[in-house]
Amino acid sequence: MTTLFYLTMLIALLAALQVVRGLNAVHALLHLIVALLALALLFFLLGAPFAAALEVIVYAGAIMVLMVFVIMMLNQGDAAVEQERAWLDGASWRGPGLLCALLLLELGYLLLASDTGSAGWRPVAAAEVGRALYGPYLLLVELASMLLLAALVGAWHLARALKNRRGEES
Amino acid sequence: MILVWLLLLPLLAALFAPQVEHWRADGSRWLSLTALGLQALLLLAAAGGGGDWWLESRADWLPRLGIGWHLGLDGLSYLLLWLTVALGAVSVLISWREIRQRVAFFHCNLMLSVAGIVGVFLALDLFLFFVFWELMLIPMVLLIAIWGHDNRRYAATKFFIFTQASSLLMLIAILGLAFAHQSQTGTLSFDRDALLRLELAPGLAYWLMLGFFVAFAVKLPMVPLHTWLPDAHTEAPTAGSVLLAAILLKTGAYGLLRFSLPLFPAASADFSPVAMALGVAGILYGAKLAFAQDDMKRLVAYTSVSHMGFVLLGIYALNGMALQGAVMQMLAHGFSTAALFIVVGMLQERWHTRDLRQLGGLWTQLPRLSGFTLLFALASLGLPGLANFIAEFLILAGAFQRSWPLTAVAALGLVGAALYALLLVQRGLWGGGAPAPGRHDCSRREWLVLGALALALFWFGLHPQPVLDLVREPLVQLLDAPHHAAESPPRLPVGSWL
Amino acid sequence: MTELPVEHGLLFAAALFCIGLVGVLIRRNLIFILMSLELMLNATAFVFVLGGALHGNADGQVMFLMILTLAAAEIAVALALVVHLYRRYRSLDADRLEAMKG
Amino acid sequence: MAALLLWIPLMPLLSSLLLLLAGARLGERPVALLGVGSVALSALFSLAAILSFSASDGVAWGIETLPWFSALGLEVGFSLHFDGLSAVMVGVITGVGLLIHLYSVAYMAGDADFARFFAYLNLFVAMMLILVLAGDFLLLYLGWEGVGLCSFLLIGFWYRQPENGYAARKAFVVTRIGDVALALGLLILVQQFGMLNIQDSVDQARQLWPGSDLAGWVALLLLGGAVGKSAQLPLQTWLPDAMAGPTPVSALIHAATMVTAGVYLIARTQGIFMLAPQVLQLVALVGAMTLFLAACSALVQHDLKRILAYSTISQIGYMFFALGTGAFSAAVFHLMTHAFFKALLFLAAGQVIMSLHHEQDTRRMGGLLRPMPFSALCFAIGCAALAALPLTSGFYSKDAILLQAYAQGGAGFAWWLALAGALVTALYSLRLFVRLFLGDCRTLPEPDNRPLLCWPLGILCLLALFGALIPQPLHDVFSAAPQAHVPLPVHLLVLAMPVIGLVAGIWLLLRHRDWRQAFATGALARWWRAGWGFDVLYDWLLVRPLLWLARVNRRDLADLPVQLLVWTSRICHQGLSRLQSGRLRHYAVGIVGGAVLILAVVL
Repeated sequence: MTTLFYLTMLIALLAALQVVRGLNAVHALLHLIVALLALALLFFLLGAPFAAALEVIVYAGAIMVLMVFVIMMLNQGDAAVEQERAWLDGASWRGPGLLCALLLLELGYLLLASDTGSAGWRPVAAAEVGRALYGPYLLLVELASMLLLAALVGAWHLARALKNRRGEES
Repeated sequence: MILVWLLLLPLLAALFAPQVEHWRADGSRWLSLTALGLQALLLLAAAGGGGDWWLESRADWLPRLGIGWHLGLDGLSYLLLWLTVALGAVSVLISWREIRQRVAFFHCNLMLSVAGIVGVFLALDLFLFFVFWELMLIPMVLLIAIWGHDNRRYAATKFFIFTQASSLLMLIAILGLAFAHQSQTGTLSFDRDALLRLELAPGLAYWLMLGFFVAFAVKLPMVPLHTWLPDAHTEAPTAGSVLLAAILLKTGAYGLLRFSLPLFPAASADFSPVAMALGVAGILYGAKLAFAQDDMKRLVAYTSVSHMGFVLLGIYALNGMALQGAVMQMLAHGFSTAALFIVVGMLQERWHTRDLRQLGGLWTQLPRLSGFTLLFALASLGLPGLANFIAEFLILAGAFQRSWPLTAVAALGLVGAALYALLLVQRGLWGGGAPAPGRHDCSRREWLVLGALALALFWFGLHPQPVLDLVREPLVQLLDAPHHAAESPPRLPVGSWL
Repeated sequence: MTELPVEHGLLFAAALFCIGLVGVLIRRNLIFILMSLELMLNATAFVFVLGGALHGNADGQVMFLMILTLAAAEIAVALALVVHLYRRYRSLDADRLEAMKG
Repeated sequence: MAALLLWIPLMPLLSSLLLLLAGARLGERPVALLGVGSVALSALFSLAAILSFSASDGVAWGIETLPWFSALGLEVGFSLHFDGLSAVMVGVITGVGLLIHLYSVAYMAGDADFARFFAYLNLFVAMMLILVLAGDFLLLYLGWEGVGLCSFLLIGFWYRQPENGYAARKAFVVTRIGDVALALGLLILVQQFGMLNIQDSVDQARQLWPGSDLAGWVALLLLGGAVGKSAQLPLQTWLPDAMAGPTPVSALIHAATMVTAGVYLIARTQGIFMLAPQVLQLVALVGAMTLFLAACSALVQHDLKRILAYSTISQIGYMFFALGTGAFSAAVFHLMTHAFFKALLFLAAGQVIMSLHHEQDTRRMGGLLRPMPFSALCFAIGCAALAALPLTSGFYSKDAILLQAYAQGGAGFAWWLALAGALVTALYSLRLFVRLFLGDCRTLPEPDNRPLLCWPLGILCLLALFGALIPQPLHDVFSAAPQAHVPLPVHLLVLAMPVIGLVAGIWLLLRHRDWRQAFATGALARWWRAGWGFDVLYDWLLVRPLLWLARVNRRDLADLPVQLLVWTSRICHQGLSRLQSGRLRHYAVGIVGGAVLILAVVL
């Protein structure tokens, strides 16, 4: 069981690296989906089936699909790949890379230093999550819905402006 | 009740100026004049009264913070209020033709500034005093910034920053005082009478006094802090510079007399040699700079630095005669410098230049205006028979008793005054080169204004008694507070010399 | 499941987060920046779920749910903006957007 | 009788105010009438006052007209005081003033600013009368400064030429330095006595100050004021330049009245000076040195009016010398006679200049004896009185000074200097007369003998000759000077000095033409002509540094710190704004860097 755990973690990390190093937008996106699925599996292994399901359905399903739509719509084609390669020369890796490695070290040191016992570990079924959602966190759910509504309106408004613009341009 | 109306009138005038301007072309000018006229009437009604304060108006404003609405009128503020009303009217009169655009807003600012000044002269609650102190500043900055001459922005911002920075120091000092009062008597209070009864530790008193002194010293241009004055004056419209020179400078001196000296008697006594030295430096430095200027208005501006140096010398000589001389000088300087600014304004109106190099030989073209300029130059020179002489003589006599070497150096200021005044006459009025001819001499309105100021100078020169009596009572009261530092003022220590 | 050491999980999440961060800092193409952003979001979500699972209560997953909605909302608006920018600047270069200069 | 006293200064004052306000509209005739009339009336009143004063056997009376102001610790009133000294001064001022007013009606006829001239002249007479009649030091100071103002206005009367303006300013500023000294003297009196009444202060000084050196200080400062106004040694450079004004002005102000104000001040405060013997000696020394210095300068001047100016300085030097040696009455006596003959000389010079079409350089004059006999006569009498030849008023007054000085102080350095001065005076007065009236005629004069010119000159001639006979009611004003016996040889020497000078002059004239030529162009003559180099000294010592300082500091160095502040804030602004590059990724890196730092700190 734990080897499976470590294996998926490794896959997720590699996929993430590919996303970052990817030149072609679509390939990077696919790698991202792979990483998300690996994460979903991890959730399942951690005993959070509800989260895993959501991850697959909402995240990998809906959001990534949206990304695909946008990338297709912008259809930059091969020119973009060359440009990416130009942008991604070795020099630009060093600065931020060093910074993030430093950050990783600090996080790692912090995490190792603190002793987190694994007492009381048990899988949490979807029902319990449901009860929590509509119990103490009812307000949170309402807020989340408000957030989604706002995002919807925002995106719609931007799109509408886009429609007029396209009308003018073409 | 009169005091409250004294404040309300200019505020109302400021409020309704746009409205009235809407109805009639020069409506706001007449509105300002009527407001000032009514104020004069109120002052007449308030004349004469015994006791500490002739009139008092007291009310609670923020009792929890110990801030009260406390106005008081006595001889000193009565005199300065008359000066404010008189010169406010003069500045409205002379801007009749000069201010063309946005007349209503101009008069609104003018009246707001007058209201601020009236408030400053009446306020007896330190917090209220600070409110009015700020109120009078903003409209004046606007006056300079909007209706000024070429680089008015620079002058307005410089004036604003100088005054604002120093008044913040004063605010700290006021708060220090209030908290000191709270620590001693448990109640927080900003009222002047309460704070008068406070015994402060010498060190603390010294610093608080310095806080007040710096704010008033910037306003009364003391030498190191005076550099805002020439710019503010040269760029201000005539009415603005009259108001600025004649009254705003006096608020600094008034502040010293009303707050700095009584609240910190011992500290002021210790500080007096330094302040007198700075005053003398002001006299000589101002005279030297006035002597070097080409721009006529800058020259006159520096003369007021020199005259206010005399006032500072007089105030910190800490004896009755010098204080009376200082108040007299405030009055005389108000008239003579305002008159000189009006003359410069008139010349600018006619030839659109203030440069002495181009303004020579005016006597041939404008004999009457040149006659007036000569008279006002002689007044600022301190010619006996005019008001400035009485003031300067009293100041020198008073200061002489405190420290005679300083007074001897200050007396050299008289020679400096002779230099710049006669230079103004020589380069402006005499000499050969005359600017473009064909300008009319004094119009009736101008003649009226200049004649009134000349008459005032002669009147207070030959009969200054009413002013001296008016001011005697408050100054004696001010001096009663324990004043003399350890040693009494040195009699003439001549023995050691010969 | 119990013997799964928590530290490794957290380390994993940290690593994932840093990779996402590198992506955001380096890439100049807006799309890639958004994708890296998604990675960072998921890393945090993972920590929440791990924490919830660790202590055995549902809060972890509730928080995960919140992050989910947040990500959805954010990506929707972000993509709309990206399309807009593309329309206007004809390119997806993040450095083109320097109108707010000094 | 007291009210009469008030009217003496008031008449000219009122007429000058009237002329100032409405002068331009009146024609020349009414202006002349008003100007001369007011001075005539004032002369009449003063004559009446003098007569009633001497009738009431010299009892001094003063009137407290109305209080000027009373501050905390100082009471001052417009009080007037009339005693023997004031009688003499008032007589001289109004008498000579009237004659000069008459003369200037003709002299200034046709000038555009006729009214303004008479306004200033009347104002001057009024201020001088106030100065002389003042019973209070502050009122005296008012007159003192007023007189200085009028001299400024009158010197710069023809204001179109800038150099006149410069001369006027120089006169006012130099006298103002003296006035500052006088003011400081008054301040000491205010500090010590709390009041400024002249008589009371002098009496108090006599009682309270016999030992202390306060009297020395006050006397020194009063001397400073007197030296400024009477153009004595340190501050004498302004008088020769003051000749830029019209000639009647030079006659009235710079010969007869204003320059004697210093002498009057010292005479008036005699009580204080007596308490300070060293200062008295200083006065004598100043007088003697000025006397000799001015006489030598007058010997080599070319400009006619400058010769008379330097001679005035020299004669006033005599008065100071007399005051210094205690011969107060002799000084005042000389003051009166000097006023007569110097006014005569100046007015005659005015007539000569006008008839030579405003030519003032004596080198281009000469041979005027035949065409202008009357001027020649006036000049002859004037020069005789100036040189103190026997039977002229100058003789009695100058010899009285020399003799009383010898009686008081013996033959000190100052006395010998005075004697030498008398010799040089005779020389330059002879030179003046010869230069003008003998020799060949270089410019053709067209004589201008209008009656208004000649009558005043005639009267002044009589006064110059018989002025010494006018009795001076001074016996009670000054403490009687001990009449020590003066040995006969000294008497003879003093009497003979002018005659010796005359003979020497004639001898030099006839025989040593080449020696005189060489001397006239020599370095010494040039140095003397420039007033012993005082002008150049002051120019380098005071004027140039001040001008340099003014030029350097025109932009007001005190403004520097403020400008510095503005400059630094601008620099910081530019630096910071470069940070905001607008690039998204830079900000992101900034955030992450910050995070890393914070974590590093937290660890």
